Amino acid sequence: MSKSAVKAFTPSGFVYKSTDLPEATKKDHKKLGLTTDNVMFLFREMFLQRRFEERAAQMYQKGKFGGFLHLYIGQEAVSSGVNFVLQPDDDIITAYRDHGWGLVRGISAKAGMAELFGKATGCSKGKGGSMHYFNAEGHFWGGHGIVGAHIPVAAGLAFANKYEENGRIAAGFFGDGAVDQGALHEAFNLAQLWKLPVLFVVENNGYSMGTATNRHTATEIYKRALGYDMKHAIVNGMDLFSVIETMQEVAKDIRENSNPWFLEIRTYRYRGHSMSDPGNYRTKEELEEFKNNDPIERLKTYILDKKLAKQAEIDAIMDEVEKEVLEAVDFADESPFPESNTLYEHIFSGDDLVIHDHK
Amino acid sequence: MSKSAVKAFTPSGFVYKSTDLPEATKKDHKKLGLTTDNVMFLFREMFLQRRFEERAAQMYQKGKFGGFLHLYIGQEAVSSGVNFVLQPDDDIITAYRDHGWGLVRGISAKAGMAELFGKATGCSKGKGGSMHYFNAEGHFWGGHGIVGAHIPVAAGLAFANKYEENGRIAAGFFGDGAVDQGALHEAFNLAQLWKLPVLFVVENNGYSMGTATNRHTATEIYKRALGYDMKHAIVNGMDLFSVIETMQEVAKDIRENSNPWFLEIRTYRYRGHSMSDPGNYRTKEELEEFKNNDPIERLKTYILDKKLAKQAEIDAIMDEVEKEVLEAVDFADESPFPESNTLYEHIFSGDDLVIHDHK
Amino acid sequence: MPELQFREAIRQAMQEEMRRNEKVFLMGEEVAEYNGAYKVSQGMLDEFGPKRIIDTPISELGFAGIGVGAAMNGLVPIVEFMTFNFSLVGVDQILNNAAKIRYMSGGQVNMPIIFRGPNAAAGQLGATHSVAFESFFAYFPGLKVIYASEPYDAKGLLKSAIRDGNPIIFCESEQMYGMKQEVPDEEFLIPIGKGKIKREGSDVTVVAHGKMYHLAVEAAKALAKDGIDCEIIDPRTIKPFDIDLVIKSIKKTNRCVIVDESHPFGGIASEVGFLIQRDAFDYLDAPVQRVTLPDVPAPFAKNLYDLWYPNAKQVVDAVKSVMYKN
Amino acid sequence: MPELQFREAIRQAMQEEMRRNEKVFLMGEEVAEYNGAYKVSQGMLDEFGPKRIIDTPISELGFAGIGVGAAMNGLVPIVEFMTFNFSLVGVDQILNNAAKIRYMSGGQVNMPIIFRGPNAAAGQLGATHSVAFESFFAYFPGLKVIYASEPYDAKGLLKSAIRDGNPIIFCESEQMYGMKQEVPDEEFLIPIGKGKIKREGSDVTVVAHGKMYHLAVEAAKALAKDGIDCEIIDPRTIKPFDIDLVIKSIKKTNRCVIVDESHPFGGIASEVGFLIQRDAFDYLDAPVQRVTLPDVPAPFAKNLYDLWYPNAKQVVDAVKSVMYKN
Ligand SMILES: Cc1ncc(C[n+]2csc(CCOP(=O)(O)OP(=O)(O)O)c2C)c(N)n1
Ligand SMILES: Cc1ncc(C[n+]2csc(CCOP(=O)(O)OP(=O)(O)O)c2C)c(N)n1
Ligand SMILES: [Mg+2]
Ligand SMILES: [Mg+2]
Repeated sequence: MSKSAVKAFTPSGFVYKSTDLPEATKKDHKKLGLTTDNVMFLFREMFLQRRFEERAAQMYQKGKFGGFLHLYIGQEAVSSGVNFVLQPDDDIITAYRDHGWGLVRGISAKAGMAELFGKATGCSKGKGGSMHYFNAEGHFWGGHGIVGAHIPVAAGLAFANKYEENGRIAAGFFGDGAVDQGALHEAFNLAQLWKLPVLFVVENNGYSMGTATNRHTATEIYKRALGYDMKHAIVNGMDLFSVIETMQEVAKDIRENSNPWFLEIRTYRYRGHSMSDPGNYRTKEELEEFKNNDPIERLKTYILDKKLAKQAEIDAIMDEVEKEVLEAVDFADESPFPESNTLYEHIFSGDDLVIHDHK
Repeated sequence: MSKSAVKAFTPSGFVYKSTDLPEATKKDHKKLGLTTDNVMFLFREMFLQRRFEERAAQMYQKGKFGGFLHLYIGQEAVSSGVNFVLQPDDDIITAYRDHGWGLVRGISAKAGMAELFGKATGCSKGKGGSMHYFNAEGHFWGGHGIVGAHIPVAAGLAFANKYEENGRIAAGFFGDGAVDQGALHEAFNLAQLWKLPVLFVVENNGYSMGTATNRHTATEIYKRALGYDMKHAIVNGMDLFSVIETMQEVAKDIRENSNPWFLEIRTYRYRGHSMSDPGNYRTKEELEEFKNNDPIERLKTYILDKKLAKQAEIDAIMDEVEKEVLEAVDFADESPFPESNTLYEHIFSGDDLVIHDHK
Repeated sequence: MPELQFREAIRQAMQEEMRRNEKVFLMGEEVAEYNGAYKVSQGMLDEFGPKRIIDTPISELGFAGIGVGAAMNGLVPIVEFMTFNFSLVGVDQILNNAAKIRYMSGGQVNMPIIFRGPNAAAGQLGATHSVAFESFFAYFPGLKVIYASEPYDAKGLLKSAIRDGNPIIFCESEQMYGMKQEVPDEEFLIPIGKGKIKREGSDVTVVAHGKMYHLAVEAAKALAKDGIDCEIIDPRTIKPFDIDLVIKSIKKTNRCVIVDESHPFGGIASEVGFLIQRDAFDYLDAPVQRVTLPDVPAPFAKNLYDLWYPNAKQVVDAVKSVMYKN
Repeated sequence: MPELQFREAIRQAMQEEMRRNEKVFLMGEEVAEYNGAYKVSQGMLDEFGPKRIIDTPISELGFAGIGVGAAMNGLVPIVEFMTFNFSLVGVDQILNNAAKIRYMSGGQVNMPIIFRGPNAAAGQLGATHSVAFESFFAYFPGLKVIYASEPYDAKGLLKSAIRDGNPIIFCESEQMYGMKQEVPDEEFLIPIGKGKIKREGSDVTVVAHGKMYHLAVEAAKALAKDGIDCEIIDPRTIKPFDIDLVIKSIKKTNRCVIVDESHPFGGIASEVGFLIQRDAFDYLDAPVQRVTLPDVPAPFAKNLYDLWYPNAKQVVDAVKSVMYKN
């Protein structure tokens, strides 16, 4: 082996700039076709996700519930921006960092919080927990804990839509870590070969657990699309309008032409991977840099600058959200645990209790 | 869904041009650094693979052995060309279409034929059969039956070489069908991230069983490399010198720089996928077109044109090969079956017979 | 009654259900234009077209996952594996997604999906192509597992499976595809989870499914000559397993042999054997015996393969041993 | 003697073997710079450097396969799965490659590779993160399976495993990582395949491995108060399973309960129970009973989880039932 061959494998060392943001769009909300109401709605929705999770983290630390808790904080412009453009009956599926997605897809703060608490009133009846929010009626298909395994499922949702010729599209969201799974490759090939109306989105938040993106994946992620001649784009995920702008073009193209797209939306998670992660693998400066680009703060500033609302109106919205979240906490706390017999329910559809060796 | 969305999934219909050959190299053997002896050796080696398999097919039809039999006939320039350039201690691994690879890697016609017959004298002691030729001493690591599953193993062979800093490289060969497996994606990413000295080669022979390449895989196969910024090339696999030319550059680069390469070598299998396949999915014309490009015939013509040998010398080589193969058939036929007790051997290394519930 | 090959019975089940329900479709490697690697789906592309009979790449993980997503979104996929050995590269989709999503969603999401294909050894195909997977899948809550031994059962069970609305593993056998049996023209269903006494007998209960059922029949014939009268139970469904039928039989015969083409560790035989000793302890006149593969990968060589694969002689010996006749 | 946490015992085993043999290396998700998701490999990057302690992408199939290739080519990989649940996406490399290549090559190729990581349920982590895989792997010929219950055993067995030269599944438990035990400073090995009587008793044999061993201890204490004297056998190795030790014990106690955190169908309990009834039939005064998880995926809610997970009370009840004391 020549000297140029390095002696180690995974690139190592401490500080990485985990991901670079592309420029945000210059278009204002009107150019994007948004009304003032739309903007205010989106502000409220993003803030709800934020406060919901901040409170959830508190409750977790208080010992109100167990299991894993992965916070989406910092990434809210992705869920809100994408969901705003999609139709309510388009299908969405995501990984375990799913609270934000659940909330934009019709899961109430109450049902969401109750699920975290493992209560019967939770959005998955307490069976799924933080990682497995579901709202099938709202075309929200979870909440999945095996990294990458839901990517082909996203293609399958799209497959059904194409088969039914119902005009709906499906969108699957996953982390940068999931890009390295074989599931992505098989889903991409099948989606491109079968011309499935599916949107694949990597929410590249710079880290797969403690591993910076360039320590776990070769070259730039969006380039994976080149291997299949798949349409693709890079998006600034800290900027709501940038997400909306790209999504408008992409959703239209998928719906009209039934072909897959791959978006790399670059974003950042402010918190640790899960509650137990102190985040020692990154610098304070990096975190600060992204927080200075906070999607909610940006939108607030935009609203005030453009005089879409006064500070007092914003404060009122924030108070309302705060109240909604606190009510959700109370609701979750007071809700009953699932009945014991439900342990044996929901395995199979149908009347019979089909459980092996069950007395 | 708009009208442009087709109603079916996999592209269907009967006739496909399964794969296009790139131009063959214009260089002659001297420019490539080959001696006349080299050329004659390679002719003999390719012809041995051909005759070995033609006889094997006869024996199979006679009922001399069972199991699957996948013939490499038509693809011999790939094994001979690649192996000629690699060092004898470089590591090679391939799929189940492995007879040609075994023969160029030190498995004698006798040991190869005996393995087909399931005899104790076979290259895998009769344990592996047609799909599982092994010659570990010759750095030939099989013969693998699960499509795509040996691609990461190829990367692992290279990993060990890099770890040991022994200057060896590893090469993994697989069919176009294997390209669609997640294993390829994971191996490619890891190889590129870890800068493994590994050569990945797809022997694109136009079909994955009965499915033409463009019916099972999106866009051109070599483009998969783009997704990882991996070095890559397309090669005319019906032309020995073209394989050698590219391999010389590639092997040198891998050895010097410890980085992976992906080659798409385009070739063709003349026979069915396995002995039970009548090959109705392709046209006679396509088959004829490729046979007109036969690598052995091409080399024979070249030898005569360039006067590297006379027809008589060629005939002598062919007779010798014929004899070698017939001897191999006799050898296989007369060899004993493995002893009964070997059923329980070779599972684990070590002295103890560690078999559950074995009396 | 017309005689049908096993493969035809499976095909008819799929055809009838596809005619009945537009949402049912078939996908897998070589199922369409090639008419099936083992000709199970012969003619189905012609009848149903490329939208419903779909050739896939060799992407078991990908197309199993697409099946899961399609099932969640209202379709009824039949996913064919060329053999279940190849399902291993995609098995996470079955074990973590198909089997668990309904439960994790609190019952919101349905998962009507069939995974089917040849299972277990089929001659000299080597170690990677010869594994019996029925106990492997049965271990996981959330799956139903079927492995029929005859065309009639196969047809009725596959039709039930397609209507069941749940994830189902449907095992077939390459070596049985050509096997014939009379199968009525009229529509019929066979309930999932019900075994069948296929030979009544008084001396010993032999439990045998799939290909092993035929070994049991052969052994029973031989044993009858020695005056030993076997009762043969074909469970037909592996999970839910019809243990009640077996226990009832053992209360009559007081002896049991299980024939199972799995490897021994944790195979069907051990599970069923365990349940029998627990639930019919006082009725057993001899320990439950099993005939299985050895704990050895499939060898290629013909002689070793024959040594490796269960045979009727072993069943005869096991029966004699529970009768204390050897 | 120093007290070691379970995670420290495992770490020491790896460190000692890595110092001893340059060919041993560790790879897995977050094993290096993060010092291990559960801090098992803490400090190892510092000691051995990035060439031998290797962070991987989330590519279980890819890095398991790289491990296989590296083992074939002379190295001794320790492949860590963050939990064995995640091995499912790469399990084909274990079941078809690691377990079978040596056999298929007629013994030419060696396969010295360890797959290790947390196994089975670890609290409210939901259905996809809670499966016990020891019987799943034990089903396949060609693998050895170890699941220790205590730091001492874990250290000695892992060292043996690294030297064994064969593919080994080494199961740990997230919930036991903090558990402490005295472990000698001097080097020691524990042979693979040997169980241990960890409590001698005369009334009933309780077989329990991994986390379940601790349930058995708890139950035995409670039962002692009722005058019931349990003999507890920790098999330590699941495969090869030390059935002789169990049978010998049963010849003394004539009763057996198996505690197994697997799902019931084809779990360890059913295999071991089957063997016991077959090989110690005449010694059994009661049917073998088992305590396992139900055949239900792991629920999230705390109350349901507690209902789902085996507990000492169930062991006590099972023991009483084989004593005919309830
Ligand atoms: C197949 C698999 N391997 C490992 C894990 C453990 N794990 C859970 S999340 C995670 C990191 C994923 O990072 P990324 O995909 O970037 O998503 P993010 O957490 O950043 O949203 C890992 C390693 C898992 N759940 N599934
Ligand atoms: C994972 C897996 N799926 C399916 C098969 C069955 N199978 C064996 S070979 C083959 C076709 C492979 O075609 P290709 O990779 O192009 O190789 P070629 O036969 O042309 O050499 C298929 C589908 C298998 N062996 N493994
Ligand atoms: Mg991430
Ligand atoms: Mg091919």
